[in-house]
Amino acid sequence: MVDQDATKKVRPDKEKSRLKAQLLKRLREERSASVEHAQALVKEQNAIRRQIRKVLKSGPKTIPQIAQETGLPSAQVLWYVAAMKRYNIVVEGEMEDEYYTYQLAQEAKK
Amino acid sequence: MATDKINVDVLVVGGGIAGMQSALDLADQGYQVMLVEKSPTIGGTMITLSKVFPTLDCASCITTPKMSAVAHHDNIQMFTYTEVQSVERQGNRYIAQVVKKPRYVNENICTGCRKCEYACPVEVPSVFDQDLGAYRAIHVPFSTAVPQVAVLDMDNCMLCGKCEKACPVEGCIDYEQKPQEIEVTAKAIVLATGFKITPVDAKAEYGGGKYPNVISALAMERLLAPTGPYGHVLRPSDGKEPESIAYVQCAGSRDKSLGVPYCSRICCMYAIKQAMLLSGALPLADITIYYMDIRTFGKGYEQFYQNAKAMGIEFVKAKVAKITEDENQNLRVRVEMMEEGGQVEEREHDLVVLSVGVLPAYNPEAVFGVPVSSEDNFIEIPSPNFEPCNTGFPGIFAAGTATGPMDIVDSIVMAGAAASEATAYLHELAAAENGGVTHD
Amino acid sequence: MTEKPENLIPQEPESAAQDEEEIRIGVYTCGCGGNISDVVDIEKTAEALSHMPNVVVSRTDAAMCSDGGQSLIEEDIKNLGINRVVIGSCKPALHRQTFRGAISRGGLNPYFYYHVGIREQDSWVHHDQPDEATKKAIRLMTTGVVKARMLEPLEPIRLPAEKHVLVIGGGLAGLRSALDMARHGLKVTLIEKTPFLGGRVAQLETLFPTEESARDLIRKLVDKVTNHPNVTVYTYAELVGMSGYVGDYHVKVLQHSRGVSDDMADAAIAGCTKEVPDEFNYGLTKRKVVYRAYPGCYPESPAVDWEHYEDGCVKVNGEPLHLEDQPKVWEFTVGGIVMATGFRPYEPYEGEYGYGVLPEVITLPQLIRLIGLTPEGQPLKWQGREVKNLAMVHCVGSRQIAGINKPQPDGQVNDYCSRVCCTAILHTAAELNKRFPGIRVFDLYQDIRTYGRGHEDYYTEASENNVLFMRYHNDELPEVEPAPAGEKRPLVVKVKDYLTWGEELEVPVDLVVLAVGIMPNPIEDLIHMLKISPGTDRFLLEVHPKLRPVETAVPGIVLAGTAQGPMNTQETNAAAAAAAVKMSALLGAGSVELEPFVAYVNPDKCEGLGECIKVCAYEDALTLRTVEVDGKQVQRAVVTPANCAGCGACVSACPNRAIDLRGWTLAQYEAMVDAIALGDMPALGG
Amino acid sequence: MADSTEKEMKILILATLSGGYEGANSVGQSHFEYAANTYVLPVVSPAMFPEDFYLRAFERGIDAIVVMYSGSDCPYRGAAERTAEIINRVFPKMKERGINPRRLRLVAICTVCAKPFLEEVAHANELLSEIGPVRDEIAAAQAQAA
Repeated sequence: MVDQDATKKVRPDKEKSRLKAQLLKRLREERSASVEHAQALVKEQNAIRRQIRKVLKSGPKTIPQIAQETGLPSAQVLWYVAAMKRYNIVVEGEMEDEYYTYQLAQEAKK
Repeated sequence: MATDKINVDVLVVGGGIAGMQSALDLADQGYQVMLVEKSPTIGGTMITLSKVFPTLDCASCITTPKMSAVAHHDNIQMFTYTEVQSVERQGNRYIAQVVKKPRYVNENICTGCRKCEYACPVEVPSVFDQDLGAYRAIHVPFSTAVPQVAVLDMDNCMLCGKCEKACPVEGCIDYEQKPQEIEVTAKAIVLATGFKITPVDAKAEYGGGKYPNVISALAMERLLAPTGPYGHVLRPSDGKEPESIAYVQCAGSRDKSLGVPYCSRICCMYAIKQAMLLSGALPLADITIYYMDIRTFGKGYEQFYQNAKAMGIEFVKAKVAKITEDENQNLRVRVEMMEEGGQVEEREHDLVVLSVGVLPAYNPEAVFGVPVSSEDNFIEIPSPNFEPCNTGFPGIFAAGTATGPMDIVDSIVMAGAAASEATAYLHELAAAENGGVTHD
Repeated sequence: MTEKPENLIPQEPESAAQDEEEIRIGVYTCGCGGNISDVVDIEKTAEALSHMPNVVVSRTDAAMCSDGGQSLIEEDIKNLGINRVVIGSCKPALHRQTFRGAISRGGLNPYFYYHVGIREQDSWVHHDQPDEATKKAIRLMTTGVVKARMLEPLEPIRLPAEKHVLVIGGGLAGLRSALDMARHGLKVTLIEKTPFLGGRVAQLETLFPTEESARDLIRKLVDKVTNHPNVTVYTYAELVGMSGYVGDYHVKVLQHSRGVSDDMADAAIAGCTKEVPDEFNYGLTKRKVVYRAYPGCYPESPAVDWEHYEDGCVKVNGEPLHLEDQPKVWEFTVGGIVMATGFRPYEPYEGEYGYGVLPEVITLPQLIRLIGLTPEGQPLKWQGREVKNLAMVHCVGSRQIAGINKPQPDGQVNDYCSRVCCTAILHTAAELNKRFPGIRVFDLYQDIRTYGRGHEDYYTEASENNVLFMRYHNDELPEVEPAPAGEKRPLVVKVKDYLTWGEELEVPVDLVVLAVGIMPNPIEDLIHMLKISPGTDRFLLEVHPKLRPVETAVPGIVLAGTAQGPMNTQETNAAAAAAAVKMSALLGAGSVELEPFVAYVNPDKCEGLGECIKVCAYEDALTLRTVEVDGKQVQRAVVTPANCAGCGACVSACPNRAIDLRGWTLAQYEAMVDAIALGDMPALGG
Repeated sequence: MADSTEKEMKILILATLSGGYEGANSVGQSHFEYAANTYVLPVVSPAMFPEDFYLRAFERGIDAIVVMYSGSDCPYRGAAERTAEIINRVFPKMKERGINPRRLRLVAICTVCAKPFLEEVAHANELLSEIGPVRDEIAAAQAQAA
């Protein structure tokens, strides 16, 4: 899809990113239902991840400890922490009784 | 968009272990094969397993080389994320309309670097990890996926554009990608459409899917796999390393109330295998298997069972009547002890694994015209003792769990048999068409 | 005899060019999804190896054999100029082809690759000593690196292959694989040791789960096989000699004569006076020494049972016929061999549940014959008495436990499950219920294993119909005793039944039927001749149950059916067809590739002493030829690769070390021994 | 590292691909545990090794060698007999050099001979704990000669 009216002299990469932004905007309109669903999902997920990060700032914690401090169900905490581990945001630490502890990767590096 | 046309000898439907083996056995003889798989990667259920009985080889040690061989074979065209829409017979040929679903990623130039995945802000349950773990809306399905290419889950995409910005390959992410239609002309078809497990929530008395610590055996496979969601065997409710694990056999099989009156054939062996792997991973854990009959009938399987008993795994002949959850999400299991006067005991376990049964993954009747049995819904084989893979439709053969529950060894052997029957068919077809000049 | 193409590979190693090239080794240590990495510290191993001279890169991967792992190797060859590859993973035989493929795709000769087994021979056997296992992995892999430095590029030997297969065994598996291969366009010769085709399936009546006639099925298959233009069948024939290798096996088949001509056949049968137990009916009846196995058998011509024939036992018109076995010998060449040698039922020892002592104790195969011999509408009788109830005992000769079950004469017990007996018993119980209403069956079992499609129905129906189940434990076996005098039924079965919570029950019965297990046919002579291996369960052993489930370790020899393990009819068909397709893939192109690991001579060192020729056991593999060196006519040893078996006997014989084995040179071994012997790594340098 | 490895006595196992090597693999498949001072090298047939190969290995510090061939099941004509002949000629040469001939053993190990394999490993280690490292024998012999 080429914009026929693009008469202004612009840098080609700038032009390209303008076109891309335009395309995304159009597609977002076309697929508004799934986009809105995903936006709501991300909002919720970000909020939960923020809470977990906040708790972990103070040091390594087990899943029940995180659940208690955040008030989130422990099964949900585990799901998020597993994902954060997968993407190297948290790392696993020592075991405390029958539970592994987790800490933020950046804290662990210190 | 113009429809692509492909002409092959055999169309293999399904890229699990049976489909791959049939495709390889045909391609090794020089036949041109098109293999279609509905998922974004080949490998089927087998690639999701941890280790496999009775040799305890890691599943990927057996599967990934076959996946690689399929991907690299000169005589195989592999189409993932592709489904067959319709099939029509014209003379001695089948004309199939297949659709390659949009991945929103250009498969030819994606390097599988996963930069897009790291950039994506949306997390979705990982189908590969039985929903126990998460991956991002754009992801490479798993580390040994073939092809090693990302796929974008458009249903969970907010079109933020971050993946495209992160992608190092110009033009690789394609938000506008459309389904691609392909017309395939084939002389023969092998149906290897595989199985799915009976639902974990089928039985209300086992919690009806409400208890996080009552999981399916396939979920346990992921927990046991080194690439699994937690990296350890932990119970899903709170990440505790379980000290007591129970298996409930026939939880979905040999049960008329669930519409599964048949034996699912693999559950005894996978439960024993998992129990052995668990006792390796968690040496202090108690592992109990509640069963009615132990069916370890394959080559080396009985010896495997005896080894498990010797390792201290507890086998209890019992009916599991009910599972309930306490406030700590520990499970109370009510069992009728069959060898002790049918007395009822209540036992507590941290984690309960349901040895779920096997259901057909696909009904080929609408598209291929091949009927399924009214008894068990698997593909009907008119003469199993004579031609175990022949559907009765000229040139259409079936292999693996599409024809009933079976383990990997039997699936692989049967896939070879399907290839053999297809080869004989192709040879005789060529002779009929060319007046005796056969395929070379 | 096929013409042997000579000098298929160069006689001298192409080492000159290689000397110029810098040796750049890539070392790859596999974690094997935890199988290795749970015990061996693979990162430490890789790190240690990375310091060896010539090692350019040393990597690990969770699964080296995966596409991703293979790509690592391919990319390293392309990007880092890796020209030798060392892999430490599972046993080499499993993934040799996988890695050779990856190396070839990277553009390197696939023989620039050495594979060290650190799973079966390290992590799996040293799980309690992880530090030692890691040290051993490092040491084993250094042997790979030192060998890799000395590798040469090789090309496989391509030889023409006969598109002709020998099938040993004329039962279901042999017939099915023969038919499939014939339909694939291969020529097939099928040999059957007994005078008639059909095997064990012909001795059955109906087949589960379809209830079709077993002999109709066999007849249909026999008709298709014997009418196929690609198939030759020799009955009463056995393999007596074999030499050669894949693609070119020379076989010698001995065929007994049938003894009587067709026109004399009926008169000879009528005039035969000697009878022996009929093996078709498992000894329930007798047959003559001139006989047909069963009505409708193939071939129709009767045969003389030479083992039991005595001169004078056949009279025609009052005159004795003098019959003589004049065996024929057939010699021909085949590309491959299918082992379809089948099974035999376990023979209980005398006194096992009363077998051989109490006349009312028989085996399940015998019961099936008894049913077959009973005319429609008549009651089931044993020794003149009507059978009203009977006990069936599962797992006789199966699932045996050393220390509880009496070992067989060879000292072994059958610790495996025979797979088919449970369904066979319940299928037979259903047949009894149908044909002899009112008959009761007491079923003594450990676990009911009706696993197959449609099998569970027999179990469900049995308990609804005529079968009462009793469950025994394998350390408390049931006992069979004669009933006290005056009892109505001749036998009493005593069983501690765990379905009634361990109650000791005594069941009076008319007949006890032992569901005997499946054992491979005794084929020690073939095993020895063909150099194939049985497993610990005595069945023939496949290379790997999932990777190469129908192949033996001997190239070109594949397994079909119950020679490999217990299987039912459907499974036997599938296994035989899978064997057929393997053979067609192997021979269909008319040529096979052999490993290039044969002897070669270094002409600079060879003095033409001929010591190597003295020890070589292979015809035309090594010869002395006159060649011109520096204007002089001298003798030099020359290898014909196609005839060389690659055993290396010549290597140790040469005082000048002028002859060696490609891919397995003496110098490589010496370097590997040094790598093991020397403690510290730096000493291993170039 | 050098110290710890020098103390460890090493057993070299030359195992035929058609016999002992697969036997060792079958031990692995059964997950039986055995001593880790064992190094199995796959060989087509030990008939390829001349006498001096063994002597050289002992001199380099290999404390025991177990040759696991296929015996009467050897797939190569005459190779089993030839192997036995060579090994028989090695024994007196070991003695000449002061090396205990019990350090070299020729045994038939089949592809499923898991137990015999384990017995051989155990046997070799018992022997080594009895007679000690080969170095000491060679040093003693050299000292005597000097």
